[in-house]
Amino acid sequence: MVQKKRSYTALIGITVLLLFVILLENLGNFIPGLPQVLTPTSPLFTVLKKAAVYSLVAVSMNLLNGFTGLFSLGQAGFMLLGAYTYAILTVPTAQKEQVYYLFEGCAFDFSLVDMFEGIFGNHGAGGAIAMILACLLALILAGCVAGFFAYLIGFPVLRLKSDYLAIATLGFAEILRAIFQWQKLGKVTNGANMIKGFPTFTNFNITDSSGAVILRLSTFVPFLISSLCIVVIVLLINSSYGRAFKSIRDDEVAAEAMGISLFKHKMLSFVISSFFAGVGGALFAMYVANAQAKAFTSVMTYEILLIVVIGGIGSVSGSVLATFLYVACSEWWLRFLDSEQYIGNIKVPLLRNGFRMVVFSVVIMVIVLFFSQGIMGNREISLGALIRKFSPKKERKQ
Amino acid sequence: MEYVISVLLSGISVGGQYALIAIGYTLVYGILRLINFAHGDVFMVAGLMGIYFTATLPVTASVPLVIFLTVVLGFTIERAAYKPLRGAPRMSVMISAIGVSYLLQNTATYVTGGQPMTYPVIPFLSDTVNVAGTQTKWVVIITPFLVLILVFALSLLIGRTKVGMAMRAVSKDFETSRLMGIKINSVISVTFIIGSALAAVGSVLFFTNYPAITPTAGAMPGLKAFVAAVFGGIGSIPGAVIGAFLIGICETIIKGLPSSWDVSVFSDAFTFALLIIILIFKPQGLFGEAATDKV
Amino acid sequence: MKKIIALLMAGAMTVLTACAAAPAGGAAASGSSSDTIRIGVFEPSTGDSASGGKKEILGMQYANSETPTVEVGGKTYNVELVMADNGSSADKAPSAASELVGKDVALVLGSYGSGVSMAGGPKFEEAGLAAIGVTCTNPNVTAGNDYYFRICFLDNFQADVLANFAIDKFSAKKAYCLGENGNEYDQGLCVFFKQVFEAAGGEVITDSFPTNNSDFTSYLNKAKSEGADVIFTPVSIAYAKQIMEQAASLDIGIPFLGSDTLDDNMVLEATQGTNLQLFVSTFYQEGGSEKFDKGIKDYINSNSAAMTANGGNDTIAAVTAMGYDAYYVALEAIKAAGSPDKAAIKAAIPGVKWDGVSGSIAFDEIGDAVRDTAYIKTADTASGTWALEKVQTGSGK
Amino acid sequence: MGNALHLENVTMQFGGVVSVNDLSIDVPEHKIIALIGPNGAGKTTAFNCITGVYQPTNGLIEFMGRPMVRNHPTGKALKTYKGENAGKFANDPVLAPAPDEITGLGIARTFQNIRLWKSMTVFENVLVAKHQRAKQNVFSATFRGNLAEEKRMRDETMDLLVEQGLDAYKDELAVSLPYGLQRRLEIARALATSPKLLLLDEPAAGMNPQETAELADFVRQIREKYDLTVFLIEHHMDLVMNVSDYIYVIDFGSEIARGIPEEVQNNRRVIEAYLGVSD
Repeated sequence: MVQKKRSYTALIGITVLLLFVILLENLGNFIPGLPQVLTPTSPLFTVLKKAAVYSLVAVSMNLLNGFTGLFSLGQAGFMLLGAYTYAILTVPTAQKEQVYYLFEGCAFDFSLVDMFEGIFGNHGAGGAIAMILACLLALILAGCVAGFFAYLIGFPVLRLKSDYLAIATLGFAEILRAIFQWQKLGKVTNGANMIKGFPTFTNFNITDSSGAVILRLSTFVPFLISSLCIVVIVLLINSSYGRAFKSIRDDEVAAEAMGISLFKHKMLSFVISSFFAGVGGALFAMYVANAQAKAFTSVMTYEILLIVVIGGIGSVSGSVLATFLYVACSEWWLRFLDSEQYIGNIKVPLLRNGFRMVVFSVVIMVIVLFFSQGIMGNREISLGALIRKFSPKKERKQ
Repeated sequence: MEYVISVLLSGISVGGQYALIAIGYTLVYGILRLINFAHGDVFMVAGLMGIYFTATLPVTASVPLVIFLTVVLGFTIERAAYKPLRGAPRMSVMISAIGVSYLLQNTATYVTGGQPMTYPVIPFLSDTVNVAGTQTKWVVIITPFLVLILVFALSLLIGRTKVGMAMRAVSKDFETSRLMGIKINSVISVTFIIGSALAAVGSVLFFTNYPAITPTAGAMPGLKAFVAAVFGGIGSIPGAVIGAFLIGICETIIKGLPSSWDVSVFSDAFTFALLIIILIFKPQGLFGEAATDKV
Repeated sequence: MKKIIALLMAGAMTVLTACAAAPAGGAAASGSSSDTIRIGVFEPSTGDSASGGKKEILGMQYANSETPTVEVGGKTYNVELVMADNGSSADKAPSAASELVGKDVALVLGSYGSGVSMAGGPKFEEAGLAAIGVTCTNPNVTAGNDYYFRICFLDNFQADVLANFAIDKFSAKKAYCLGENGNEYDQGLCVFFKQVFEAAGGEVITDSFPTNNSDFTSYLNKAKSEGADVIFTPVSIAYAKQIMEQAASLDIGIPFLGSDTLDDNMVLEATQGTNLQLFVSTFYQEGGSEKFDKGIKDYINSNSAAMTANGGNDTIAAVTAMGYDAYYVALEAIKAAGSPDKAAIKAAIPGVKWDGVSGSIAFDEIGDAVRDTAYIKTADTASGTWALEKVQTGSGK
Repeated sequence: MGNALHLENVTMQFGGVVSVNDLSIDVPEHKIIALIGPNGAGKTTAFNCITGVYQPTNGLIEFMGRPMVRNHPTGKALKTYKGENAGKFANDPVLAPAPDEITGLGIARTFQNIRLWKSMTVFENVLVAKHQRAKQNVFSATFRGNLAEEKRMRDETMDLLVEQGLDAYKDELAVSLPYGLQRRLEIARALATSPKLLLLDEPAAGMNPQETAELADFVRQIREKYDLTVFLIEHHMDLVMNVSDYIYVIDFGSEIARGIPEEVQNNRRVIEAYLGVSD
């Protein structure tokens, strides 16, 4: 009963959040003379988009590292698979020649966008439906490709223990990157060049016939997809399978003795986590408007791992919260540390290029060393609890 | 023929440099069961210190100073970032190591301003020499011998001294050693000191040969050295050295394969593939001991 | 105890942040005053391309110090450069771009490196903000983006120039191309070079090395054993430096051809005192404009930060000259627009013509610069300076 | 009635060390059988062979009359093998099911050093043990297509907790329970897997005489209630003598005696083995 009530509040919370995002994005349409931060071109929205994308990847990593106790560092590799799958499938055929200009076109002379436009037309509502369906299908396929590769790799590497697993998955991601950058596969992967020209978040803005934006949805879309995926992950974690994952994390030997197949469940967790990492990778490609293997380095994996640690290993809401803080700090709030600043006439010492990242890594070390539980430990934010906290009267009644 | 010799020469020298880093990994892993991700970056910092010191000091003074300060750095990292997490799960310590690596790289970017730095010319080591028709630097010739001497000294230290005995004991059984009155913390410190000193020596050799240092210069050699350590059987010093030479040579051979095959880009990927294969088929490495978990 | 220390540290950090944030806020407030025009500088100051990015910024800063105001519609505006570090990486570029958009700049200059330009481009397009690429040479930067322009030549032109040079100067029959795996700049140039060189009847061997590679001796030996007449290495500065050093110790004896990235004093330093032959194609050669040469040298020598950014000496990099020219093109565009409004400026750019220190600049319909000359210079290994080899025009396009 | 469990010439060797040597044991259905021996005699190793944690070097284990585990030394092990009957199973196929498969057949166990899932509540600890036999797949579970099944699992878990007197603690973390209750919870968890054979690894360790006496009754009760066969390792002579139908005694991996409690109690070798330990 309590369970049900909680899921309802959570559902309402997410809906409210999504509506709020739409409202925030479109404030400029209603209120002129808005403060700079709230105008559609503000860094706020870039940060929100990136954080929405990263939070999905962080939660998917947490499913594996935090809930199943598998220390995998292959996240960037699976994101790469997702990003390329999405990109290759959705670049319109008309653009392929230009995008693959070094390789005289792409081996896949096919595009989901074109396919759906063939069915629904490419104007007005039909075009919109075609694009939405194409993107959705491509996102799901991106996840599937990542999941499928995870399944293949899982056979050998999931037998390895903690840090060996970490280094093997890290190595796997590096191998993947080298393969995708290989010029010989240029007809498919565009070699070193980036794939671009596919639908991005901006394509979801609703425009009138003259091209002026009526309703902005470019921040809403990543929020929607990420929250849907995260809800699915949460449902999984709270299901019988999620409990089995946790039992493996807590004690493998006991889990096995209680009839939980280690290999099957580790594989499940690995494949599902990779599926969502793949979807996250596709979203990332939409965010940066290109897909290039160069971006998916082990540094990216470390970044996501640090987000998970900051949020608290074993807490979904912690991961989400930490992602927003992390992205906002590193890409927005702390940027001033990179340029010279003056207090009155005195130059603040130390501030110059690169200082932001130094401060940032010190903060991370402080968190890792002194607040090893992260922001949330393994607890979750519950909306109900928050409401109760802020309405003391109700609490007394209870 | 000349070509084959030149490929082998660079393979051996690369392998030797990996070996010096790999020993640090294998010692630390043997005792703490920790992949010290920051080790490669300590190596990079040693290189940077080399640049900054030789700018003002003669080489004879700056090299010992670099070794000393690298040791201090290694020691400090252990005390500040790993010791507080001694009882914590292995994953936390590893994350801390990744954090330290991140910090060192970012600090290096800040200090150098992101510019690639040039390693100074070390007399003699940087001079060129002709071997069987191939011209190369002295450092290439010297590296393998120096590695062998250092490994020999190290095995004496571990095999014959009290500290060495303590190290062996701790790597066999952490808890029991503690109960037997071995000062765990000082043994671990000694391990880090040895590892860092070797990394410093390695940095002199490596950067004399490849003189451009960027903040990420330590990452790849670090990872490869770790693979070498796993390959040889983690915890085993001769294993790490042999693994390092094998990986170094294989890597240069792959790079040296005919361009028409276009496989030289996979020289790094090969190292990782090798790692995965060895982990699956012989997880204890070439010379490591198999461990069984107690239930 | 530990927690207390941690809290103290965190506290100190907050105070520092607050202190620094206060004037930042102040600056933003003063920036919105009506007599300032802000020009965004979208360049890498960290990451792989930091070295080049900083030199490019240097040119802009010098130009800004030389001409700090612009007169538009009878009113004099101060010009302020607003920096955003794109970190040389495509995943940091969008937020750096929107940082600039958010600071209300009139137009954007940059970046060094095509990948970041392509990643940041959509943000500028979305915001209706024009960007002038300075040395991003990849064809895809401007193609498909109406808001991106550039004042440099393209990779295919550059490769064309170098391939022809190799044939003319060395009668080369076989060329060895070496680039970084996964770097679109390197690989693009190698492919273009191959096309031209093979069309002229030559043979090309292409090879790639993995990222963060430091041992190049195997590659160099391979080039030698396969009998290459020239080695073409369009790689980024750190690798170029590494390659030069190792080639010198191998006594390789094959001439090197490099692209514009190799026109850097770090690379030059590596060749000093060796018997290497290095030829690079570039945008500018010292001596092209005496006034500019003298001015920028004084600027570098009088400013320690500029000196550090330039790599510790006062050799002028071509990208610095390009940054300098880009600034003036921006001013011209603002003047032509007749207002500091970004839409007007965007509309005005295609019509801008400017005789810069690196040559005359005009734009074609895609937004690329109309340029048909490149400078080829060679490293004078005895004195450690660049010497002009020739001014070459492309064969076809 | 037949044998629930049958061990035939089971040998477990680690390198050159023989932990279990040529052990043959019969555990008849519905009986309580004990395996005793001094510390380090190889009792837990024998359990680990039965539950699939270790693959025995040689020997056959049958469960409910069907071969479950079978192995014979090969390769390097053949040279170092020190047990007898090396060739006995050489012609039969090797059987090596994973521990969870063995649990699926109907064998559940407890651990000598309690192994509860420490981040989970008492309720969840038991609930997880129901996972294996639930009719669901990952999709139906995630998207809540298994509500009836989930409810059944929860209800059964609750019944089990009430029965074990643990219902008051159901929402507490398992590790926060007192020691005796943790032992009980481990048994409850094992029962939740619906076993036919229950293996108890030193269930009375750390208990006082009163608790031990209660435990003996408890073991009998659950045998009746769940129609179980019980095979237990014990140190505590009181419990063993009180509860067992038949006893096997091993020392240094080999059997030294077997019989009903009275016989074993008076066996000279058993007394020697135990006295040998105490000095």
